[in-house]
Amino acid sequence: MTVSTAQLASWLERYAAVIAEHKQYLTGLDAAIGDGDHGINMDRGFQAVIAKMGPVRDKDAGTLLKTTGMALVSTVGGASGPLYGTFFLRAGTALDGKIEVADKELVDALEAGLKGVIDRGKANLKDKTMVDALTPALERARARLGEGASIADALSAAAEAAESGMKATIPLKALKGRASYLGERSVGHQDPGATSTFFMLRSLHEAVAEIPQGARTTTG
Amino acid sequence: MTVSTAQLASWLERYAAVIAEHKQYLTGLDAAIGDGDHGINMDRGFQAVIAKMGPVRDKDAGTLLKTTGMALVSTVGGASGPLYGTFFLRAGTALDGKIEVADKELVDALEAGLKGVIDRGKANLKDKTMVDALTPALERARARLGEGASIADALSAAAEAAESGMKATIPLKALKGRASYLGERSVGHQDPGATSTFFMLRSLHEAVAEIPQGARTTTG
Amino acid sequence: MAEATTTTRLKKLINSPESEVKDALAGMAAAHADLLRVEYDPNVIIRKDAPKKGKVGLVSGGGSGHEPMHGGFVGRGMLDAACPGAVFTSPTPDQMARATKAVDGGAGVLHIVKNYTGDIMNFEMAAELARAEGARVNPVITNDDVAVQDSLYTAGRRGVGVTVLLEKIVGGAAEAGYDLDKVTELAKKVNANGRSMGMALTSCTVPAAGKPTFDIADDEIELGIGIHGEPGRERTKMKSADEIAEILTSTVVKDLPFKRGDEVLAFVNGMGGTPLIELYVVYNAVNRYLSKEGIKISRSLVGSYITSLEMAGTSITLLKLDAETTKFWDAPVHTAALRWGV
Amino acid sequence: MAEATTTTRLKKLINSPESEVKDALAGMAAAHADLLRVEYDPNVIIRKDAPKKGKVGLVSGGGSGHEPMHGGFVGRGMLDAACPGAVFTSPTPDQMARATKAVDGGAGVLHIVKNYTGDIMNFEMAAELARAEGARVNPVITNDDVAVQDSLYTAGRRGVGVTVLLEKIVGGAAEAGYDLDKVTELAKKVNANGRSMGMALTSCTVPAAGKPTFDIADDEIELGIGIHGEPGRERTKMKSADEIAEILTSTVVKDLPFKRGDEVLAFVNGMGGTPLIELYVVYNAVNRYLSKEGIKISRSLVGSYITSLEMAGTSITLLKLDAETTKFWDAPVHTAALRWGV
Ligand SMILES: Nc1ncnc2c1ncn2[C@@H]1O[C@H](COP(=O)(O)OP(=O)(O)O)[C@@H](O)[C@H]1O
Ligand SMILES: Nc1ncnc2c1ncn2[C@@H]1O[C@H](COP(=O)(O)OP(=O)(O)O)[C@@H](O)[C@H]1O
Ligand SMILES: [Mg+2]
Ligand SMILES: [Mg+2]
Ligand SMILES: [Mg+2]
Ligand SMILES: [Mg+2]
Repeated sequence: MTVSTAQLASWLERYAAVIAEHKQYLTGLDAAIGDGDHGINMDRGFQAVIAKMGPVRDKDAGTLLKTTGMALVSTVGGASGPLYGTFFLRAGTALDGKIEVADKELVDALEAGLKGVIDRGKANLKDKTMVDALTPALERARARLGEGASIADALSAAAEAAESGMKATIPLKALKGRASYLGERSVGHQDPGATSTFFMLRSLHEAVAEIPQGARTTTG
Repeated sequence: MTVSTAQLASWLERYAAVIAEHKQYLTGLDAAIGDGDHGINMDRGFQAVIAKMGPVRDKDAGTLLKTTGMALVSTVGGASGPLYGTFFLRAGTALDGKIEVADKELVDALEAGLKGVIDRGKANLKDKTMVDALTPALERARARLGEGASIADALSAAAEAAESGMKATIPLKALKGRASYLGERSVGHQDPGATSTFFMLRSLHEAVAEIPQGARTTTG
Repeated sequence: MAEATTTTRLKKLINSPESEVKDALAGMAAAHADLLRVEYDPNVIIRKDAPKKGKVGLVSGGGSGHEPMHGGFVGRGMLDAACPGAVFTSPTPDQMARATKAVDGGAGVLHIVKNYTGDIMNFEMAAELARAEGARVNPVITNDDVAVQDSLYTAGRRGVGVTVLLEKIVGGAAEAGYDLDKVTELAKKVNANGRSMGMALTSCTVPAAGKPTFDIADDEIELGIGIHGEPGRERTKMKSADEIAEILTSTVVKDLPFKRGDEVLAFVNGMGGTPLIELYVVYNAVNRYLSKEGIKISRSLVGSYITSLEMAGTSITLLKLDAETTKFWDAPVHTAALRWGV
Repeated sequence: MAEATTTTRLKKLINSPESEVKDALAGMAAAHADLLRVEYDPNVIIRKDAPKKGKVGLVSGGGSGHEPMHGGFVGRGMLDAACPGAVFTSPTPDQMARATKAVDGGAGVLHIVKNYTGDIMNFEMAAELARAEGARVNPVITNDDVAVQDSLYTAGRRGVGVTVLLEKIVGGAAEAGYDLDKVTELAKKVNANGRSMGMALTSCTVPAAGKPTFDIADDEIELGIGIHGEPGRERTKMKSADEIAEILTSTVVKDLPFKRGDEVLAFVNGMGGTPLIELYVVYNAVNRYLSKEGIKISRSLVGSYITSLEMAGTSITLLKLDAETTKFWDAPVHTAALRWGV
């Protein structure tokens, strides 16, 4: 099976909507251990993505995701701008010229994105960052595909893994980003970036599985 | 009959205590139509008076009141500093060298003080200032003495007249001082300086009538 | 002291309401020993090299709580001495008398007085004392606040933002050798050509009072506020910066009135609790409004120079400039708060 | 927009959270046309006469809401360009890339970066872009906040007050003809010799967020606060100015450590909502503490130069001086916020 550029465009639209919806929630999480702007930053970025998507939505997946990355890099700022920006730039580069994306190619592209995030941010697992949601998610997706699952099922499992990874950041002491300034005081709070990353993977699954929008009852 | 320097010293002490007790009240009145510092100013001034009174309390009435005036002029500031300061300086000058003050001499001295307030502040009756309490008070005192009343009775009448003069400032529109900036908005508020002036005359009566301190149930 | 203590704990960086002014004066003396010296009891901030022989001395003063006004303006090209009163309370005659004596270089002394009954009377008594000692003293009174309705029968308008500009311009002239009469005349001209209006988003707390000077709802602002938190013209609903700037600027413009073609100094002032980013938002609106009106901003000042403790808000002052006032505005100045050309 | 509107109404002189930064930039451009020009999308404040041929270009940047930092420091003897991000959010690579190009006079460009993950990564990406176009770029990172426990495994200490002093000193050196390597070396020395710690009396409200970044009780203060309202070291009961100054200063002194006989620049900074009178009260306490310790204040700076919107509070920065840093601190500077010698 394959994933179409149209489905990826739907992913970005769904994610933008979820971010807008959870702007205050993400910002609240960031206020607890950061500077209270994560939702604002991500929303500013994905509004820009939506604005810039028009001309490229019918182009190849690579162009779509690179355009997304560029929009994020040039509008988000903060830590999440370069990180999410690099994620989409690298994933897009991996999908250059592709209109239809094979299941494994998609997971490989997301993997390339994750590698970009780590190159840029130098985070290790358990540093209490978005990496803690993204890493297990992609491992699960790859594993399920290996077991012969559909890309939709694989991404559903990825979203679940991202959610547990997100929740698993709560007991962690932050070692990267603004939250690390808090030392012990960062323990007991869920990482905002891991949370937005869980939303990102959930939106991807919903877009690929073509679940009617708004069907899901929102968490958070 | 006469009034002794000791009684005048007791006047100042009683007044200082009343001011301290009503500091917030006077300040509150000033906050409504001024800048919220009248009680603070008067308290700062009379604390200084008490501090400076020691050496002169056994001297003549003129020295006592001039010392009071100087202390007020150099510690109060604002509008009330020069006004109350001038009041006591002029009253003191009128009592130069006197240990025992004849009833009429006392009223004349207070009259001289009022004249000083008017020279300095150029206020007319009904401008909504301390003059509106002081003027009727001294008229009543002089009248009662004329009718043969004792100085204690005359000053009791003066205090009553001051209180009505003070209350009569409520409906007035301020034409002098900070309150005048409010124009119509100053109507309906009692003038703080007229209030502190009522307290001053009430304390004078209590000191001369030698009413045990704290006997009175406080108003305001 | 009980409520005083509460006050201190009421979120101010002070030790006690009683010590605030002296502690701040000691801080100024330590931070600016190159510019000024401080005397206590009576409290006076004096230009380090005062008296300047043959130069007209400039003495200003007013309640504390308006920093940097006036102590921050003591130095070359501006004030020779500043007399800080208690917070929001005009200083006492002995302070101005001492300042006058300390800065009198033989050419006479100008008293710069903001039009408040208390300031007027205390400066008057000081002038009487100084003259009794043979000094030549001229007073000049600033009364630029258009929020207050003027009238022969009232205390008249308050002195606000123009005071800062006047101290700079007249300070330049005194430094340049103007004699007392010319300095006085120039000071009157500056006051006559300037107008101001302010507004508050929040109240402020006089430490000794221990609670906010006035109450104001979260969605209300006070237009025409005085620098001591005296209530202003009207209490209205919160508005955008553009709307607020237009109300203040248009009221100021109409009052003088400032006319198409006039060259002005535009001064956007912060009340103490308003950050600079907001003042630039306001300046942007003022600039847009004035260019629409054909009034040219040839000089500007943006910052918190005449404040009301921690009050949030802004005031706008416009001064109509001519060659003389422009020249002395541009003249070198070296004070804690204003410095250029040196 | 709904809550945005509420925010605007939430007592700020702005038109909307979305327009605040651009409105303020337009205000700066109008008020300081003699010093700088402003470009939009990407937003950059550029020294009027940049690029200066043969001079090392100085580019700084960071989130908005810290005014006058950095735009107020653009001008002769300090920065060549400043890149303002959204409020409290580091700017984007395209801004720094544009700034770098605009100020590159052929001698290379120094990027002055405060140590925040976001700032570091965005400046890194900008440097990659600029180098791809053939520019020579050196970064210097400030990390002077002693409130944060440093460690190899964390993001390390935040860059705060020293950034202001570094921009002035290094700006003087660049103006004097230092080459890129010497400028970089001097910048590292300044950072290595400076330490800071701040505290907050109140929170601040990021307009786009619409509510205070943190809650704090009327009788509580946050010690070790970050300039974005990041929680600090500890939450304690309100204290007197002397106590607060001693806690901050002693922590700073012990950290470097500053020693008896050291000459320092003492910088008492306001967080935005704290009036100058309180900063002088704090300076007085700092001065008393340091003289007790035998540390000599040979230069000082008192005012609100690196702020956190309308937050009330203060930060104390000490910089150990030597002949070189003193010389360039004293060198002429002409910017909107700092000016002397010209
Ligand atoms: N070095 C890093 N590597 C990966 N993710 C990081 C790193 N630093 C921060 N993050 C992520 O960024 C999130 C914060 O993003 P945001 O609040 O938008 O930026 P900022 O911290 O600059 O305000 C954190 O919750 C964390 O998940
Ligand atoms: N010109 C004047 N003549 C007489 N009394 C005046 C005059 N101006 C003000 N006052 C009195 O002074 C009082 C205010 O005193 P205070 O608040 O201590 O000074 P300030 O107004 O300078 O803050 C007013 O309530 C009024 O009674
Ligand atoms: Mg954040
Ligand atoms: Mg008053
Ligand atoms: Mg007063
Ligand atoms: Mg941020």
